[in-house]
Amino acid sequence: MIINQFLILAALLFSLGVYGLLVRRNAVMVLLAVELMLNAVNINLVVFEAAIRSTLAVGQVFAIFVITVAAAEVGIGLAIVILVFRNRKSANVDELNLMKW
Amino acid sequence: MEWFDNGWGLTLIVFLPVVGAMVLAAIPKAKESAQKWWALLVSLVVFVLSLVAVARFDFGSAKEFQFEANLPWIKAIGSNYHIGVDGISLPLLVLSTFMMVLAIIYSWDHWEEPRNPKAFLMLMLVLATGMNGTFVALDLVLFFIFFELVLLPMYFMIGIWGDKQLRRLPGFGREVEMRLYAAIKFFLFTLFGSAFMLLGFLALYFRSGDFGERTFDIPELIALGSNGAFTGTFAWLVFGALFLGFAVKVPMWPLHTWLPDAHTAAPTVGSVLLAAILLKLGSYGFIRISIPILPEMARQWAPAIAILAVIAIIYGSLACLAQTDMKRLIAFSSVGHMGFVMLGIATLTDVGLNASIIGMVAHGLITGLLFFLAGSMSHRYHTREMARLGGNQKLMPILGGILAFTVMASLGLPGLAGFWGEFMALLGAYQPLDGLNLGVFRTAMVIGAIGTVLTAGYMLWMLQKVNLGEPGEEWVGRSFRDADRFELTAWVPLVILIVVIGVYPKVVFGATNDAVTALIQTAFGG
Amino acid sequence: MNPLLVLAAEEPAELVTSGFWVEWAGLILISPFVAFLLIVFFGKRMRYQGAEIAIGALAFNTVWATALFVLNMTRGVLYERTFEIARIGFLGGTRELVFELGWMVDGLSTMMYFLVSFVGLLVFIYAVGYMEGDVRVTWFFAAFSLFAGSMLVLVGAPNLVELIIGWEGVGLASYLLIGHYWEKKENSSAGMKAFYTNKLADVGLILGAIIVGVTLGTFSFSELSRVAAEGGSGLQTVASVAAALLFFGAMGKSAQFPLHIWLPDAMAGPTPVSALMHAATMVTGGVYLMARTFPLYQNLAEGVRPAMVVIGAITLFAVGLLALVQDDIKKVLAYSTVSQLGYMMTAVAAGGYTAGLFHLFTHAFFKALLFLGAGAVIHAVHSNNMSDMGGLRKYMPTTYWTFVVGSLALAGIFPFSGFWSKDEILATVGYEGYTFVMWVGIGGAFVTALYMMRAMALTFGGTYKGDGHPHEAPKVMTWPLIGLAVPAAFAGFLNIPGIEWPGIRNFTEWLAVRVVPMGDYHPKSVDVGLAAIGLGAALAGLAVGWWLFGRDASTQAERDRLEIPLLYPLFRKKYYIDDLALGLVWLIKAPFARAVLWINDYVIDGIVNGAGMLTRGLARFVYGGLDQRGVDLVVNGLAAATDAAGSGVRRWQSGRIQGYAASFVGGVVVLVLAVVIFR
Amino acid sequence: MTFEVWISEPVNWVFIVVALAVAGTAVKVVTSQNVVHAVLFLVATLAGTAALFLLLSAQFVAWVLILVYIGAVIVLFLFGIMITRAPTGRGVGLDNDRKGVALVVSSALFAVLTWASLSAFGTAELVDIGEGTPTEVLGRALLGRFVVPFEIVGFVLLAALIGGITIARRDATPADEEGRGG
Repeated sequence: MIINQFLILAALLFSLGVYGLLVRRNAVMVLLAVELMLNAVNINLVVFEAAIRSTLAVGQVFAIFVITVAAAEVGIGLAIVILVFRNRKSANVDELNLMKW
Repeated sequence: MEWFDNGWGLTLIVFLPVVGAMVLAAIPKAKESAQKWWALLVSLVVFVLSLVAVARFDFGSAKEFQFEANLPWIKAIGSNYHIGVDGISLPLLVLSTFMMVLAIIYSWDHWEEPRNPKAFLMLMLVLATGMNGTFVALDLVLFFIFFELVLLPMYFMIGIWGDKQLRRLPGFGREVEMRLYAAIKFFLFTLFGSAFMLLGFLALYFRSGDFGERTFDIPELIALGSNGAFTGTFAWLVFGALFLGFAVKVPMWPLHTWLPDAHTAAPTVGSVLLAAILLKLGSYGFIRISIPILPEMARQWAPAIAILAVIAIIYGSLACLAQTDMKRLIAFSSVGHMGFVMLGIATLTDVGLNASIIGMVAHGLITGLLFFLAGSMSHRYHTREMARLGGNQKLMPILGGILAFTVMASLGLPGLAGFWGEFMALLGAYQPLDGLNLGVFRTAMVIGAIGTVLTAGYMLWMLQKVNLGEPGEEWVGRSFRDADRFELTAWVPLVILIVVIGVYPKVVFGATNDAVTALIQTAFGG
Repeated sequence: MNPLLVLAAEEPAELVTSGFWVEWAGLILISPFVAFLLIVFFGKRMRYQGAEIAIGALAFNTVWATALFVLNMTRGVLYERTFEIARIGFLGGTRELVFELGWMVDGLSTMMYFLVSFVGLLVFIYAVGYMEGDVRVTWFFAAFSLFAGSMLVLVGAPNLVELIIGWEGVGLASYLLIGHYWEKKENSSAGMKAFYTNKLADVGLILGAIIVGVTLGTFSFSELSRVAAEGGSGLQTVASVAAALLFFGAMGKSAQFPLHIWLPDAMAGPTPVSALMHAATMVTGGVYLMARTFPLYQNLAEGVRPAMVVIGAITLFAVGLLALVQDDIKKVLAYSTVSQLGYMMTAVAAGGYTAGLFHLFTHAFFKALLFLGAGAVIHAVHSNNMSDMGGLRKYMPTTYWTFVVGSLALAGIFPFSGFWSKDEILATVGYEGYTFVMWVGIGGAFVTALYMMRAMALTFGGTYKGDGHPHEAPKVMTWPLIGLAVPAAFAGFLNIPGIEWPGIRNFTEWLAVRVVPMGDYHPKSVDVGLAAIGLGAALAGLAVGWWLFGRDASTQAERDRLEIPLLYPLFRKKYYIDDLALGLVWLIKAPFARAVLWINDYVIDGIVNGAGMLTRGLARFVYGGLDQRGVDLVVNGLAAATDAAGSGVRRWQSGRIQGYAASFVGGVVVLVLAVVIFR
Repeated sequence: MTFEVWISEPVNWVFIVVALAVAGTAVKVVTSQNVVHAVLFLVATLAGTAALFLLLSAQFVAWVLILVYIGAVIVLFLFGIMITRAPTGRGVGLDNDRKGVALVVSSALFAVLTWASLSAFGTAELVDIGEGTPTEVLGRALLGRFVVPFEIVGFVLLAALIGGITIARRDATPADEEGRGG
């Protein structure tokens, strides 16, 4: 196995995540795409750990951290989506243009 | 008092207000009087500290920086936390702390809509930190930060509590709310200038590396500058950049157009502080930074500055004569008065610089008071149109009397504070620094002197329109509250100070003269 | 003690240079200001609404000034005391410019102290009666005290800067008091006109002071006099410029042609104000300044003196003529004041230091007297117009007799005070070689007598033409009239050439007490021939006046309206000389005087007003055209350009997060590529 | 290492199969027009990723991934979809009309990332993967060297929990009271 086979797969996943992030209208779907990107990152972390074999397994530890934080992010993100949906009767991000002056 | 002398005193003067603002943030919104008392207490403590500074100031060596602190701050770029005062900055520092106390007293029950004392007081305290900091900063980075810090609170003051009137402006398709227009104009203008100023600072910093360690330290740069370190096109451009930064703030013609809008739109206290302190930051920058660091360039630029200054004097006066809005007239008068300050600076003599400092102090007191009065009047009449006002002296004798007094002070009546700045600026222009073009400066002197006539012209005209005559139809039968105790508490000290400085200008010159003379000697070799 | 005083040690042992009276003389400069503050804060609660404080202060001053005056009469006083108020570096710190406040006591200022205090006291007392029931008596006395203080500062100033403080202080008081009835716009406008005209002239004063200060390094009069007396080698040019500028300043305050226009309008103020400020003291400030800086003109700036003489001569004659066609009694007196100031200025400019000041001294008494008399009349008939008066002699005897004394003194009739002072002016001007101007002065005497006769005749002669029953003024007003009539009649004896009064010397010597000798001319004896001519001119004026206006009460009104075509044939039938005289009078009065009045009102005033309008128009243009459209257009144009650019960029700023995210990711890619490519 | 050598290793056959599955399902995650399907495809992607982790001998992480993601997070997503009534059918415009831009940007990103990986690592091999990291090592690392971040992450989770509740909670409004009353 070479390192790059994993890395390129991760790059593919990340790019697909970006694509989803950009095209999806529904906020839940956007979060889904973000999960995809986080997953790509996790793959990288694990591969690098496998490559350098640190004594403390740093790569894997951080993968776990990423998973945990991702879980928290999903929780908060969905809560926000629900709140917005309740107020605007829609969860479509392109209808949320409050940032526009 | 050891602690006071080794930098803690000035540090407290500078940072106590902002700490006070943080504490103020913690006071619940409902407890309004607690907020006011706290703000007043903080400003009073700061003022007392500045008086302590005066008391402990060694006037015998006013040309040296005192109460200094010089600690490493941003080591990567060699910027230090270097503060101190000398005879030039001391009067301005005291003026700043003093006006802040009065502004807080005045605003005690004069709140503009949307009423929010807490936010307003917090902004004022932050503003105090910026102003005091600018006057004590002896490091270009520090100076720049304080100089810019002043912008934010003032921007919000104008933008939130400013004039909500709609106005059609040339170049705009739709009617604009004045406060927004003015706030943005103020911010953009100043930012435009300070961008150049920062460039100038950086250029000085990098060039100073040619003569040793790169430095932002003002005294060190002055030492370099007076030894002829900065010359040629480089220095010319640097002076130009600094000039832009400071000239906008002063403001000098033709960079002044933000001023009438900002002053007119700002809430009363905002106008007062804007006129009394903020304008001085620019002229102070000329004296503290531009001239001593780049003396040769100051010499080259001086005639241009003098010409712009007299244009401002005449132009400001003429513009005043065409006003219909009282507050706007007062605002425009600042253009003319600051013209005298700049004329004094342009002469590059000790007389001229002394004139400009006392001119700044006097303008701060007088125009500050005028804005207080204009604010109180528009508070009561709900209009600032001079055509509708009239007979104010009859409706409010005390307020009218103080207005008449202030108008007299503003037109430079001898024996009141405004006289010295004008008289000595003209005196300096008669005999400018050796090598400057006598023709330019003497013409400037004559035109400036004629400007004093015009000043009297519009000031008395305004007084006649507003104060004299019979009250207009719409005010007949209405009773107006004359100056209340908060207003009087804020105004009477100003009146007294205007008289004291007018009769005994040594209270200012005593501090400034040695410092100014030393500055001129270092810069131009005596 | 001032080392300069050694120079004046021509009169050893006698001179008073120390002692209580001179060392504390500064109190008389301060006391009116104290009174001002006391009146402002406590006046309203007092029995006479603060008048007692003002009078108290002036009484105190009068006592003190009289003491100084007597000291000066007998021995001469010379003292100067200053306090430093500012010391600033100059010429890079190589020199220092010292600003000082203080007071000086010498012959000139002693005379002025006395004049201001004494006349002021009487006018203040008079004002208690005159101003009774006025809308703001308290403020009136406060402002009047402010004036008295400023005037004393003006005349007591040991240097130019303090003089400027007093100078503009009296200007301020003048503004306040002319506009005392500020409810009416024309009154406050008159105040403004006075202030503006004076402020314009002050440009000259301030610039002159600056030149003196910079050249000498001090503003001190003593130093200026000393340098001038030594001949100040190489300073002639700069001294001439400074002298011309100072004179320009004096022209404003002393209402010299063509800057006299403010003074007649200043009559809008209450009559006591006109009496004290616009006749006796304030307007003499310019003459005082010329006298104070006399050595400068005498020794250094001879070049500007002819121009000054000419201006003085025009003022004394041309402006005096205008008094002939006035109906308002106060305006008659106002034009007369201008004319008399012209005499003083001519004299001082020609080199007659003593002559000019002597006229200033006597004029203060009789002109104040005339104004107060006019005030009493106005008080009685409630009108300023002489067409509403007439025949008041029998209703108001005291006023009438004192007015006559004043008029005769003003007209220069022997032996009243005006005769002596005017004669000395004519003699001096003649001696200095300005023969033509001397004749102008004689002509002026004629005119003076003429219009005073007219005023007397229209006011007191004939029959009463107004409403109601006029009555004599109260005692509080008549006593000051008598108090002024005495010196108006006899003050002239103080300076009869060739006569030395035992023990007190004479006026010439009092005034000569200065740090340097003035070196002016004073006649050693009365030139009887010239005196006769002057007196003759004055008597002729009186006679013509009487003949024109006083002779026949019934036709007086018509004749004053100058129905010349009706009178003219009648005269030609009687005397050809009369015809000639009448033609002359007609010439003087109808086309000439009215032309001068027209020039005054339309050309000079027109220029002032036009300049004002032009300035307004220019201001409108500058503001509306340049500022609001021009400069702002650039600014707003920039803003608009930014706005347009913003609108372009704005499509990117969709507010959609995904758009931003796309830009962000794209930006990252571009940045990475950039790093790679340019690495 | 040549392609022949690489392909001769059996483990890489496994990789190819898993990678294709992961990539294919990931594509479906971002393109599927059915919301529920998209979520289920994500499950598949994650499962594939877990398999990759096993290939790399990171058993613990793999199981964590399965437990946390597939067990918990995905359920959360499904709840979210149901609550927000996201369109669950086909062809209702789940995507916006800027696919072109998105495609360009993401392709460019992919190209850059790939190029970066290739130029950085070339054909560097993963050698001696062995038995993988024992769970003990991970446990010691987490509760030893990384105990502070670990606690912080725990705190973050707690904060997220509370925050989620606070944000999503429906405050009783007057209208609600009314509705309840009526």
